[in-house]
Parts: sequence; structure tokens; C-alpha cells
Amino acid sequence: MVTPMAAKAGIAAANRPWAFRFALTTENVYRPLLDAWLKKQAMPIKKVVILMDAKDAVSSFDGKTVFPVLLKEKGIEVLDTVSFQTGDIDYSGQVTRAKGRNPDGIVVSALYNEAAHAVAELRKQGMSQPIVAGVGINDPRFIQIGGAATEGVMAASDFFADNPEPVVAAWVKEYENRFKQKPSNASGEMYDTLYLMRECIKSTGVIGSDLKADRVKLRDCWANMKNMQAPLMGATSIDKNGDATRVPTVLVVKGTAFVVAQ
Amino acid sequence: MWSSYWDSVAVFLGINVLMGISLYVPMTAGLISLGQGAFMAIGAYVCALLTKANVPFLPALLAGGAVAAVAGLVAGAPALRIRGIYVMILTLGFGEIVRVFFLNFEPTGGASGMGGIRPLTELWQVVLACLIAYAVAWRMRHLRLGRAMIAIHEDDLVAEAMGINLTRTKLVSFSLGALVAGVAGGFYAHQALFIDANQFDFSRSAITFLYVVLGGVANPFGSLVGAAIVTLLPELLRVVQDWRMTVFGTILVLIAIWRPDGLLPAPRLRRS
Amino acid sequence: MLLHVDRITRRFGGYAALNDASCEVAEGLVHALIGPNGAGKTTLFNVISGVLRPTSGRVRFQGVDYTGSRPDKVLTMGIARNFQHVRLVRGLSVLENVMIGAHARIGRGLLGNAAEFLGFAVAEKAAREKAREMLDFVGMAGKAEMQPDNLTLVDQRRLEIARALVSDPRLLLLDEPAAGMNAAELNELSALIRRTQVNGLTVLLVEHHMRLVMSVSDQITVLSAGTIIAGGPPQVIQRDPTVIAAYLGNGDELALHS
Amino acid sequence: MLAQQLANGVMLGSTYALVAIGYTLIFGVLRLLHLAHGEVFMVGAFAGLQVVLWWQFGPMAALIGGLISSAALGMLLELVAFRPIRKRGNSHLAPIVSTIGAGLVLQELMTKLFGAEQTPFPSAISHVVYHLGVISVTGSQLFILSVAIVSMIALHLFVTYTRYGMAMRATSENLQVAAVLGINVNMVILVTFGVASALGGIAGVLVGLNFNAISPFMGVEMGIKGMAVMLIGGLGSIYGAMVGGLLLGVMEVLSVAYLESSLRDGFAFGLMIIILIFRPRGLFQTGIRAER
Repeated sequence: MVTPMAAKAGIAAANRPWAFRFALTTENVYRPLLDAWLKKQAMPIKKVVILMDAKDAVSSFDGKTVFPVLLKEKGIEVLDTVSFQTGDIDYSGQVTRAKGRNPDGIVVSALYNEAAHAVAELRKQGMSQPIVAGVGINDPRFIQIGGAATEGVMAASDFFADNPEPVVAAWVKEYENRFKQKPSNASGEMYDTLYLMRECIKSTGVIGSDLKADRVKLRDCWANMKNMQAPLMGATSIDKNGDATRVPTVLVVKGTAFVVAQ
Repeated sequence: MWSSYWDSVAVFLGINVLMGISLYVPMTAGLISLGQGAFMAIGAYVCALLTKANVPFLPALLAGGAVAAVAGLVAGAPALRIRGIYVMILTLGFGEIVRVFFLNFEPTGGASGMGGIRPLTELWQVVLACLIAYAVAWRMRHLRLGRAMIAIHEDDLVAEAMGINLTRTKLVSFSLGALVAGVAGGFYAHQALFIDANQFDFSRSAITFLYVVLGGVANPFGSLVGAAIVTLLPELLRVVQDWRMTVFGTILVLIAIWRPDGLLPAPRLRRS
Repeated sequence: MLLHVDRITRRFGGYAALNDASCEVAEGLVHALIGPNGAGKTTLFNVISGVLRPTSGRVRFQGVDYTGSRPDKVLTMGIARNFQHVRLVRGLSVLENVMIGAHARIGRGLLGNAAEFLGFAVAEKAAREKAREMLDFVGMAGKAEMQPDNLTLVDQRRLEIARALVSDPRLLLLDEPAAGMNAAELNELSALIRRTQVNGLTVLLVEHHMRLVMSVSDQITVLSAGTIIAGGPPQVIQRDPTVIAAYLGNGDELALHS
Repeated sequence: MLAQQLANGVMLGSTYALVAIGYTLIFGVLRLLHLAHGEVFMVGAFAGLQVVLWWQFGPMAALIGGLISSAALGMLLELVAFRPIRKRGNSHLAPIVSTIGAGLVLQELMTKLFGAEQTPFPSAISHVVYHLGVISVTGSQLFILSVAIVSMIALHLFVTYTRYGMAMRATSENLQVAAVLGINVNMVILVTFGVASALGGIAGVLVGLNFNAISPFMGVEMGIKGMAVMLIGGLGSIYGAMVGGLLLGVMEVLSVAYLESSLRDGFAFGLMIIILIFRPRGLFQTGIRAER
């Protein structure tokens, strides 16, 4: 059983050996993202504040557990974790509290809508510190709602619709012709998962005659997957927990779109 | 024909009927609660926790109801000195507080809710619970407690002058209703198999209110009719898929205008 | 003394509806409380029945001071009452209205209630029978199943008396039971009040109908402008000049107009 | 820092106050809960958005657009969801059912028009930051505060000095007596709904302008809070609603700033229940006793 996009922690690990996850766990996304974010800053970042959505399960898990662990790994102190709720209208209280801590940088872990509000309020209250955000914001509407305030916000994602890579660009064009709208993160992940599953079926010669044996073959194909080339997201391996590992694309908001960060 | 789809609709209908009765009981004493969702949540979480510690289903259900009943006493207390609309908004507030509590209460899963609940609810259990609840609600009208509640609803000065302890009767009626809502919550948890705070928010309490007022406040079977309409109508309206809620909302307005006191009249006095 | 009203004062804002009023009601008698409109009769009545809390002063029943206790406590002590403007429960039948009066009598905690739910509530049947008896007693035998709204005013008053009597009170408080009654109904009412005397019931009657008061009561207390101005048997009160002045205004006023 | 938080609280509170005033006006006159008032607030926001998007006018025009459309909607709701019920016997529960129904209709209509997701509301006001001593307040926040204050003063003047204002107060004292005194009660109720809904519309536009995104479901949350504020302030008391709104706004922001944000809603209702226990008729106890 392969979930293309579930981001919930430990889903594959909890259902060994039959469950696998194609989407990167947030930990595997955020580690390279933080590296890129820290390297890119003119001034070193020693102290951060985390702004997170306490109501959304994935965002609150990232905000409470994933980010703090990775930040500690990189010697960065988390001054304060300020939370808000999905659907909140007012973020002024949270931002003023964050401002009071005067951090070097800000980590936002929320869905695109709330993240856009929080970032807009940060800039509105005159906080110019660099911002890095969780996977929740990987959606064009983040920039639409947040507006100019989202400039320079860094994030990372498996699939990135505006990736200049020829293979990805061609696929995105075909998607837009068929469905008249830009593919989202999920569509890319779904495509690659099915592609790899097909590769496994071809490589193990499964033809559906013997269900019990076929199941084991496919399971092993996924379990031992090493650097198998996924068309959109590149070389993918599966770790012992059944989670995929690969190099995610690090993005930054420039103007009205996400672009690949250099 | 009785596909599992209709089976689950029937179970949820039964649960909604129980919720209707849970509001009918305090309303006979004039206590209009917009917070029954909170008691349902308490019952659901308590019952689910117990069955996870593999306590058998029936005791877990009753325990859920009992804890909800105690919560009913807590919520009922401030409601004693106030009337009508205050009780509505106060219980609404109580409902929001309970929702926020479960949103942050980690032992029951907090924001991500509680899953992995065993599917123990069966239709016959829910039907039986409804029958029992109706028997009690109907019989109660002809018993001391029921009479006291009706008297309090109409004229609490007279009720008190006739020796009825207002506080005790109101609290009993409020926590009795909470108990029924708690049991309904227990059934819900073991039918939906995943519960989180937002399933028991204000809209849940408002819909429960609809069951009773739509069906007819003065008649215990009013909540049955109301629950049936409000639960089945959206299902039947699937045909107008896009405009389902608009049609449903319009129907509510029309019924409210056509039968302000609800569809079923107050029951004729029993000839004895 | 069954009931002792000791220097009761009750103010509504600046206005003293009752001003230092004291009186006593002897056991087993019909004690009438009369006075012109606005004399404070109903206020005193509400203080005695626990519906109103006095500003100052005490009320004692069988020697026990019950000032300020809740109306339901007052009833369980043995003081039952009717209401000047009839207040019946529309949602219940005539019989059920009477049974409410017996509420305190058949209450017995959770177990009793549980028994009732299961249908073999002995006390419930007893209360039903007693209520039926009371309805016969006040002459409304056939009307047990009627809706209170469909009763005549007189029947509604009788129903309230039945509702009060069903709780076996020691003191029955009647607030203007004769209001709106014709001569025949008045006679029936005074006969009913005398019938209640048979088992030694004490009655405190607030009333305007002098004919009923004089014919039924053993003792009379006269209230005027919140203070008690006279007390005694009917014959004495009838000829007491201060009482007449309070009712009719004193003589010289008459002289002025003629 | 505290000063800035108080400013944030007042900002948020002023929108709560405007919505609560709508509730308390309607309750004052009819003694009824208007459960679709949250949706009136939401429709006002979307109307304001249309003015800004289609005709590229500034915030003032958006306000007027929001105000007018909400007032019209409010009056329509009175005619559809309240008056017929009032004519057929005065059930006080039925209007709640009809307003819930009306609310559902409005939510679905707006979802069909604007989609269920948040719709961006371009901030037509510059985000220039003004520094008043230690507090930094943006242009839009100042705009909101001033509009809220002006609306409240205008309402006070309307209620106190205009003919309809006094008729409104008489009707809220006693509907039957007002009718006997020759006041066209139905017209007064209609005007009350107009004024109350207009305030709700203004609040909607202000929220859109300041928080830059609106959705068809923003009315539900705001509606519940509005009712809580009405109770905190005292049923039927306009000034109570104003003070109660500001109080709730400040309490919420402080609870977020110094405690955990998820306690925010719990805090709001905790405050309401505490006030209900100690002052059962709210801070500004009016003569209006909601008996039934």
C-alpha cells in the first residue's frame, strides 16, 4: 500500500512491512531546506521564532516536533513557539509577541491560507527578518493571498509546477492542456507514485495471476528501492521505515511565483 | 436492498434522534440548550477511550453518558438563575469551551483527533436506545418529574409554591438530557471510527436544536420527526447536488413560517 | 399560636407596603385579613407564603422561624396557598394540576423516581387517588381530564384550592378566592371553607366580600396603609370606628361634601 | 509590547462591537436571535470586495457598497424570515429555525459565486506604518478604528435624536404599547434591521480591508462571537455591545499573546459565562429582561 502524499508522521513506520510513503516526510524535506536557508542569509541566524497553526494536524506536528529537532541539530535556538488556528482572521497578537522576542529569523508552519495571513502581518508590523516555511504553503494561492509580503519566503517541495527542468515543464504543459489548471504538488506526487509502481510491476514480472506471490514481489520491489529515477522528482530510495528519501527542490518566492533557489 | 450505505444512514439517523431527545428533555423544563454537541463530544471521547482499554461496549457507553451527565450538572449550574435566551447563549459558550478543550487535550489526540476506534455500533443497539429513551420521555410526562418540569416551564413561581425544588429539577432535567447526548456520542464514535473536536462544534448543537423545534417542542416524537427530516432531507436532496443546502435552507424557512410551533402538535391529554 | 407574624416591614423602593405589622393566627380557626385596596394584604400574604422576603421582621410557624426560606420549603412545612390571579399549568390536565400540589409529598429521591419509571410506582397511584379525592371534595369530580383553560373562573379557583389541600397543609392561605363569584357560588365557597375545618385545618383568608368574611371567619385582622389597625372577632370589628373610618373615610369628610 | 497588544485588541474588538451592535439592536426590538446576522456580515464583506475589484474605487466606496447591500439583505431577511412568523403567532423559537435556514442559503449562494476557499481582498489602503509613540499602527488599522468610532457615534445620534431612533427605542421597550401609541411598528422593525445589518456590513468590509481575505464561512465564527458580546454588554444595550466588543477583542489578543492561541475561543466564552454568573444581565443592565 503506497500513499503518494500523506505527510502524517509515522504512517509507513506504523504499518510495516506493507505500507510505503512516496511523499517525503517533512523531516526529509526540511533538513535540506534549512541548510539552503541558512547558507543563503547574509547575517548568521542564531535565534528564531516558530509561528505555527495549532489546529492543523501536520502543521502543528512540524511546528512542535520536526522543526525544533532540526533547528537544535543546526545549533539554532527556538526563542518562542507562537500558535494560531486554522481559519483565524486576526494574527496581530501572535506577530507582536514574536516581534517582542526580536529573533534573527522566522519559521512558519501552516497551510497556505493562514501562512499568507501570518506573513502579511509580519511585514505589516515591520518585521523584515528572513522567513522559511513548511510544506503547507506549496500552493500558488499562498502568493496570491499574501501578496508582496511573501517576497523572499523560502520553502521546499517534492514537486514544483514552475520547475524549468524540460521533463517537468513538458509534463506540466500536458497537464494544463488536459485539465485547464496548473498541477498541484499532489498531482505530481500521484503521477510519480503510479509511474514507480508500474516500474515495479514491469521489473518483477507481476501479471496478477498469483495474488499472494505478486503482493510479496511488489512489496519487496518498494522495500529495496534504491535511487530509482522518478520522472518528475528524480532519484528516489525507500528507507527502513518505508518512507521515500530524495533531494527536494528548494524554492523561494520571487515576484508572483515560486522559483528554484540557487 | 438494505445496503450498508442505508444501514449507516439509519444508524446516524438513530444517533440524531437520540440527540433530539437529549434536547427535548431539558426543553420541557424550559431550558433551551445550544450546547448538546459538547455532551455528545464528552460521551464520544470517554466511550472511545474506554473501549480502547477494551472495556465492553455497553459499560463504556453508559460511562460516557454518566460523565456527560456530570458535565450537564456543571453546565446546568450557571443556567439556573437565568432564563430563555441567556441559557441558549450560555450553553453555546459551554459548547465552544468543550470544543476548545478537546482541541488541545493531547491524551485524546488533540488537534489531530482520535482514530482507530473499533466499529462496535450496530443498528439494533441504536434503535433499542431510541425506544428506551422514548419510553422514558413519554412515561416521564405522566410522572412526578415530568409534571414538575412542565410546571417549571410554564410558571416557575407556581411550581415553587407547590413545593417543587426548582434547582434540583432543572439540574436533573439538564443532566438527564446530557446523559442521552453522551450515549449518542458513544454510538457516534463507534460508527464514525474517527472523532475530532470539530465534529461536535456549534453546528452540531444548532442542528440538534433544529430537530426538536422543527418537529415540535411539546411532543417527544417531535424530535423523531425533526431528526428524520433534517437527516434524510440532505440525502434525498443529493439530486439537486449543487444547490442542496439552498433547497434545504429554504425548506427550513418555509416550515418555520408554516408551522412556527413545529410539525407535531402537543399530545392530547391522556384519557385515564 | 400556629402562625406568628412579628413586626414585618416590606419596602418597595421608598414605599413601605408593610410597616411593622404583627398578628397571630390561632390553630383550627378561619382568620380573615381585610382592608381597603393597597392596604398591603397581598404583600403580607406573599411574605407569609415565602414568595416575598420581608425587609425586616420575622415569621414563625409552630414556633419555627422560617423567614426568608424558599416557597417550596414553606409548602413542605405545611403552608399551602392559592393565587389571587389564578395560575394553573396549561400543559397539564386538571387532575395533573392537583397532583403537582402533592409533588413534595411523594418525592423520595432517586430510587423512588427509578421505581416510577418502571411503572410500578405505588406512591404515584396514591397521589392520583388523593388528587381525585380532592377534586370530589371541592365539587369538580367529573372534570379530572379537562384542560384548565376550558374551566370556568370559579372552577379554576376550586382547582387551586384542591391543589393546595392535596399537600395536607396545616395552614391554608386563600388570597381573594371569592373575587368574581356570584351569590350562589359565594355560599358554596363558604360551605367549602367550613368543610375544610372538619379535619382541623387553619385558614388565613384575604378577602373583600364582607358577607363571606363575616359569615366564615372566627378572627379578623384589619390592615390599612401597611399597618394593622384592629383585630378581633367579626362582631367587634364590624362596629370598630377606626375600621369604618379606614374603609369609608372619616365622618367630617362626608360633612364637607353634603 | 503590551501597548501594541492593546492596540491590536481594540482593532479586533471594534469589528466585534459593530457586529454585536447589530445583534443587540435586533434583539432589543424583537427579543429574538438573528442567527443569519453572521452571514449578513459576510455578504457585506463580499459586496465591499466587488466595489474594490470592479470599479477600482477606494475603501470608502467599498464601505458604502458593503453598508448598502447588507442593509438591503437585512431588510429582506426581516421580510422573509421574521415577519411571516410574527404574523402567525409569536413563536420565539421558529425565527431561530428560519434564520439558520437563511444562513445556510446565503453560505451556499456565496460559495457558488466566490468559491469555498478564501478570496483575496486587495488592501485598498496603504500599509504605511505610523508610529504613535511606542505603538506602530498601519493605515488600515487607523482607518478601521476611525470608521468604527464614527459608526458608533452616528448610531448614538440616530437612536437619540432622530424620529426613527426614538420610535426604535419605544418599540424595544414594549412592542404592543408602541403600536398603540401610533408607531408603525413593522416599519420601525424594518428600519432596525436595516441599521443593524448596515453595521454588520461595515464590519465585514473592515475585516476584508484589514485581513485581506474573506470566505463565505467567516460569518459563522463572527456570529457566535457577536452573540457572546451582546450578552457580555447586556441585552439590548448598544453601549454595552460597544464596550463588550472591545473587551472581548482585547481579552482574545492578550490570551493569544501571553497564553496559548488555541485557548482564544475558550477564553472569549469563559469571559461571557463568568460575567453571566456574576451579572446575569450583562455589564450595562438594561430594563430588557429576556424572560421567555
